[in-house]
Amino acid sequence: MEVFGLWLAAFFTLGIISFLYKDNPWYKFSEAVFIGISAGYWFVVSFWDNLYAKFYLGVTANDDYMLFVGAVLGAMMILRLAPNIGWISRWPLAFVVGAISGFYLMNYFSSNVMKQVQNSVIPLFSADYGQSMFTESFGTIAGKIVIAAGTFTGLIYFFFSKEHKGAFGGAAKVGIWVIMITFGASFGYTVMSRMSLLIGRMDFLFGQWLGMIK
Amino acid sequence: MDCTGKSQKYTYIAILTLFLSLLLIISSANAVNSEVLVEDTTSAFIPNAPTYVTATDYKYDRGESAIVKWQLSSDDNSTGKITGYEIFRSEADADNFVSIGVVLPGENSFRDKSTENGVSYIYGVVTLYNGRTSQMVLSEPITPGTEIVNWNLLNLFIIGLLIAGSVIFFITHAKRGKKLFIRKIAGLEAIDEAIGRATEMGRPILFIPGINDMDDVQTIAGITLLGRVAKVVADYDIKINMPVARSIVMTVGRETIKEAYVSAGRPDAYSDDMVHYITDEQFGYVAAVDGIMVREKPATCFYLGAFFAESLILAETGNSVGAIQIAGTAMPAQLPFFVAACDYTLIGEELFAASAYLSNEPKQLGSLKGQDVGKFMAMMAIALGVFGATIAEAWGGSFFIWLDEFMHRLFTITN
Amino acid sequence: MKKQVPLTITFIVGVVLILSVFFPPVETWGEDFSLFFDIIAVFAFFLGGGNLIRVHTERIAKKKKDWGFSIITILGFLIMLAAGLFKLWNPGDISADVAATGSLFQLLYDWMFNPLGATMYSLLAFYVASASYRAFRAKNRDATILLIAAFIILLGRTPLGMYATGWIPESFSVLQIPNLAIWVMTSPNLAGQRAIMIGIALGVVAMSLRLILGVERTYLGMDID
Amino acid sequence: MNKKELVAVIIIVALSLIFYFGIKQPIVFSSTVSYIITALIGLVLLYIFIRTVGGKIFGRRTVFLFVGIAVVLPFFMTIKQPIKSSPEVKSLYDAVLALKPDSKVLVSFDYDPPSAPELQPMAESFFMLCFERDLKLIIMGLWPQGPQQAEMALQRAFLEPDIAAKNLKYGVDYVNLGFQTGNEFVIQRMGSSFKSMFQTDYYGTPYDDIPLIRNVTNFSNIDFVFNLSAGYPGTVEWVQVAVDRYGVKLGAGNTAVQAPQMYPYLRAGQLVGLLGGLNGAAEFEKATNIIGKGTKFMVSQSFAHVIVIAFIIIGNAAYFLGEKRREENKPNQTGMNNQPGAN
Repeated sequence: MEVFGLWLAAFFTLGIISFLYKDNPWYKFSEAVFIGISAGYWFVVSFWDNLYAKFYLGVTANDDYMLFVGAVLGAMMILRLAPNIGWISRWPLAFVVGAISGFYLMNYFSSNVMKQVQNSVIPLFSADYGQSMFTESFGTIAGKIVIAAGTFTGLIYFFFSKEHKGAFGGAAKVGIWVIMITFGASFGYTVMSRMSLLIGRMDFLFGQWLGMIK
Repeated sequence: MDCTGKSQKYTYIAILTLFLSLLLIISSANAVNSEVLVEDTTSAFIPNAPTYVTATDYKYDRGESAIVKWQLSSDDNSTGKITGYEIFRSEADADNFVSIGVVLPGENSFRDKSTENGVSYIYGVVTLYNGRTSQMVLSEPITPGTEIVNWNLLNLFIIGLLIAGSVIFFITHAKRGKKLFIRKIAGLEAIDEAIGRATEMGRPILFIPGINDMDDVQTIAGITLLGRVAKVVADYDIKINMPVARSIVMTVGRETIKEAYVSAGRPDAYSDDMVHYITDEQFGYVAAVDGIMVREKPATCFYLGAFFAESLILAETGNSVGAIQIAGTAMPAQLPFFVAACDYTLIGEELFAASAYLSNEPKQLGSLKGQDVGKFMAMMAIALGVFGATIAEAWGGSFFIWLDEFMHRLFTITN
Repeated sequence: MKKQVPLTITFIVGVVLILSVFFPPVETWGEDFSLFFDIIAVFAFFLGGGNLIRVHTERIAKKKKDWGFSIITILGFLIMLAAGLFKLWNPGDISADVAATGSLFQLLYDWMFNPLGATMYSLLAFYVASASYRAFRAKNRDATILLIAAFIILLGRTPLGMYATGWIPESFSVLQIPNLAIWVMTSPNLAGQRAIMIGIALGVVAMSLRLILGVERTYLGMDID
Repeated sequence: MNKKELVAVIIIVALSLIFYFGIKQPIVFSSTVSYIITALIGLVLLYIFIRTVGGKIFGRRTVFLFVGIAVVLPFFMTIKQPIKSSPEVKSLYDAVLALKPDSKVLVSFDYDPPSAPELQPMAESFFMLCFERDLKLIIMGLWPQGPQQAEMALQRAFLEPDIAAKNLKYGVDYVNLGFQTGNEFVIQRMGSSFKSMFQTDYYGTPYDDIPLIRNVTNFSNIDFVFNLSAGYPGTVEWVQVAVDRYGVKLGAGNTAVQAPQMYPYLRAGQLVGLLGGLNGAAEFEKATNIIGKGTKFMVSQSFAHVIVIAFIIIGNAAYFLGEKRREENKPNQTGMNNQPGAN
């Protein structure tokens, strides 16, 4: 049985890779199977984990009747199909958007603004508060200056209320340069991870399936 | 759309003074209640056990944590005779002491985060030296209670209030007809040009709202921009194709486009098939969208929302079919690919500003100004903080030390 | 009724969640509200799944191009549902773990879902290489900076970088490519990430406020009436 | 299916059968053969460079084929690779070493098979290190397939002779709590009680029947948390909730694409260590002197990097020498140069 599974997996792997050559029936078959199976997979995972585990067990096991609010809102979402009272589906949607806005607002603000600003407040020329000056290597001190100046000018680039002209425009230009270095760095890292994925698949084809690799 | 320079300057000066005065109030409040534990360090009767074990309810929580403090044992000195302290806990009436944590020598407090609200506990602390423990010193029984307001987050509340307040201020300010100036965003100016291209070439527009559900603010921003694009699509009757990866996004997308066709006075031209669900699976979705691009060859592609690894496949395939591509996302890892392969890219915050910018309604632009106030405060905090810290390091002026210390505390969240 | 109720729901729920952070007794409401979202999402799945079947059955009925593959998509969807929801061909009975080893659901996952997803993901390596060759041009100063930074990181993370710049003396060791790559990661990259993070967070704050205050209501499908 | 496609499929099926049955033991090139092949790949790159600058832009398929070959051939080569260990990898290794025997380590698997090539080697070498240091492992996952990946990593760790000799018992030395949905809210609720989130473990045994975690109520009984993350939910959520709210000590292994975003957290002390991509896995294997898949894949990884760098150089060289002159007036300017225009 295991061998059959290996060949099936290899069949689909080669089917998807064939898209690189051209859109062909082998690829279309693999694509069709993938769309059907993946839609089914997420439906099942969501059914067992959310509907069964969270809702059904939530109500029966620890009598959390508040969960019915979720079920009612969910049922309203389905009512969109009903011709005349389709507009009722806006209520659960309003609930979702309200909850997400409220939660995200505080979460993003405390972790991304408060924490990051707190960590930007660092002495430039010494390791940390209370240590002597110029003890660190040239690279670290230059790094700290770049961090403080880069964050500052990066924020200037995102400023909406002032035209990027004159000194302000200059600072914004430095800001976009720093942001471009950040994009370059994550581009480099992304290339690395994509290549590892390909290596993983090739290891499957030539290693597990054909057994040609030590 | 130019706001008179003078009133804009006043608003910033007003906000700055408001910002500084409020900060002074907070700092004075914090300085008062930072308890300075003044203890007379009499020698401990029991030579190596810790002394004065006190347990207090941790302020501002749901009664689920308590603070245990003790005076270091006399043997806890550089000779390193002891290896740490162990903390025990038992319910007030029962006598079953359970160990809840061990701390290194030199530490004199421990926060127990697993208490139950309303149950009274007794804590005991012993010193450890290589396996053997000293005699346990007990604390008075305490019952952790719930506090209504979490005063630790006062600074978060004040700063949040300031930013939210400035957003609301600018929205109401705009409602009274004040003109608000917003700088040009290249990516957004290009949207009309990109749609125009689709009308000329008579080829469809492909709109991709990202692959996250409506529980992601980026998807909501994408759908809001769909509202603007759909308006133009409805007016010029351009074919729009919107494959989606989430069911709720499908219903919202249909609602948005139908509304655009209704307000353009052509409800019959709208059909539900413009927005169709593919699959929730990230790469099943990308495979299908790639197929659509290769087969239908859209003139313009919009990628506005949350994207993950598939951003490059979409942008590269769009490139190969020769479409104008406008992308916008707040996912830092994907921005490099959109920036490198698409014609215009809305970077992070610009995606959220886009809907307000395009609407040109004063109310919406007001919220952008509020965002700028937040950035202005962050920039001031970084500049003042770094300046204070560096000078404090160099010459140690007490004002600068206070400034550095203050900036740190202002943006620290204790929980 | 149609317009006011949704907006008031959004406003109340939004404000309650914002304030709940500051009052310990209601601190956990954020968690409970997220439970409701998960349940709503499951119901919405019925809409999505239903639409998938409708679109593909229509394609089969009208014999549109590639209708044969629509049959396969529907079959795949239904088989996966049968294996998952009713746990057919599952060694255990209905109460067994849905992905128990040996169950059809697990086999479909290991033999089809996993290789298809992983291979689709690995196509990116080919696309990145072809995009580097055809699309990523240093057309302007910003693009040049982006590509130079990418260069430094890519070289810094391979032994080639060490060979090429091993000769730089120790005192300027930061200029050796691997150290330079680490410096780029820990300084300019950090500054850029921080600026973007702060920007995005404030964008989210403003967007959330616009939604809660009802200034932004396109998601409800109604324009400013 | 026209004739040409049929022929292609037949060839592929024939080749796979030949390779599958024909070749019994793995192929290994001697080091001389390896260097010859490397030189050959270099020559092909040079050829592409000359032709592209000459004006002939190669099609996408040639690039795809070349990348495929250049990634597969190194599997068979024997080339020694000096791997440099960066500070963030060392700090993770030191953090694990600082843990006393029998300390409890929570490992969260937040990734799925597509990200396995980068994160699975990290999981395997982390497990081996923990078992060698007699640490107790509590495994969980915020992605549905996470716990399955953990099981595979456990089996791989038990193949090591000195770990097998310890005959570690499930439920006493390590436990797998399985997957729980709810993303960052799972972490939030684990802050008050693990049991509320994991009534049973991956095999269905109730929480209280497992000796290892019977008196583990929440994060305050956990000495170290290690999170393997490929996206959302992942390390960002573990930092925002577990570290910022409950003050746990957190180390992380991330796919290379995510690593740059984690440096602000590393610098702020919210992360005590970070493994970035396959390179991070190889460096960690070097630190724990285990030769795993990380090190083996590094040869192909280096070849792949060189190819991407070469293609960027070739593409831009052709652009500056050839295309730029021809398409001086092309209107399509990228969004990056947002020249400040008059309003």
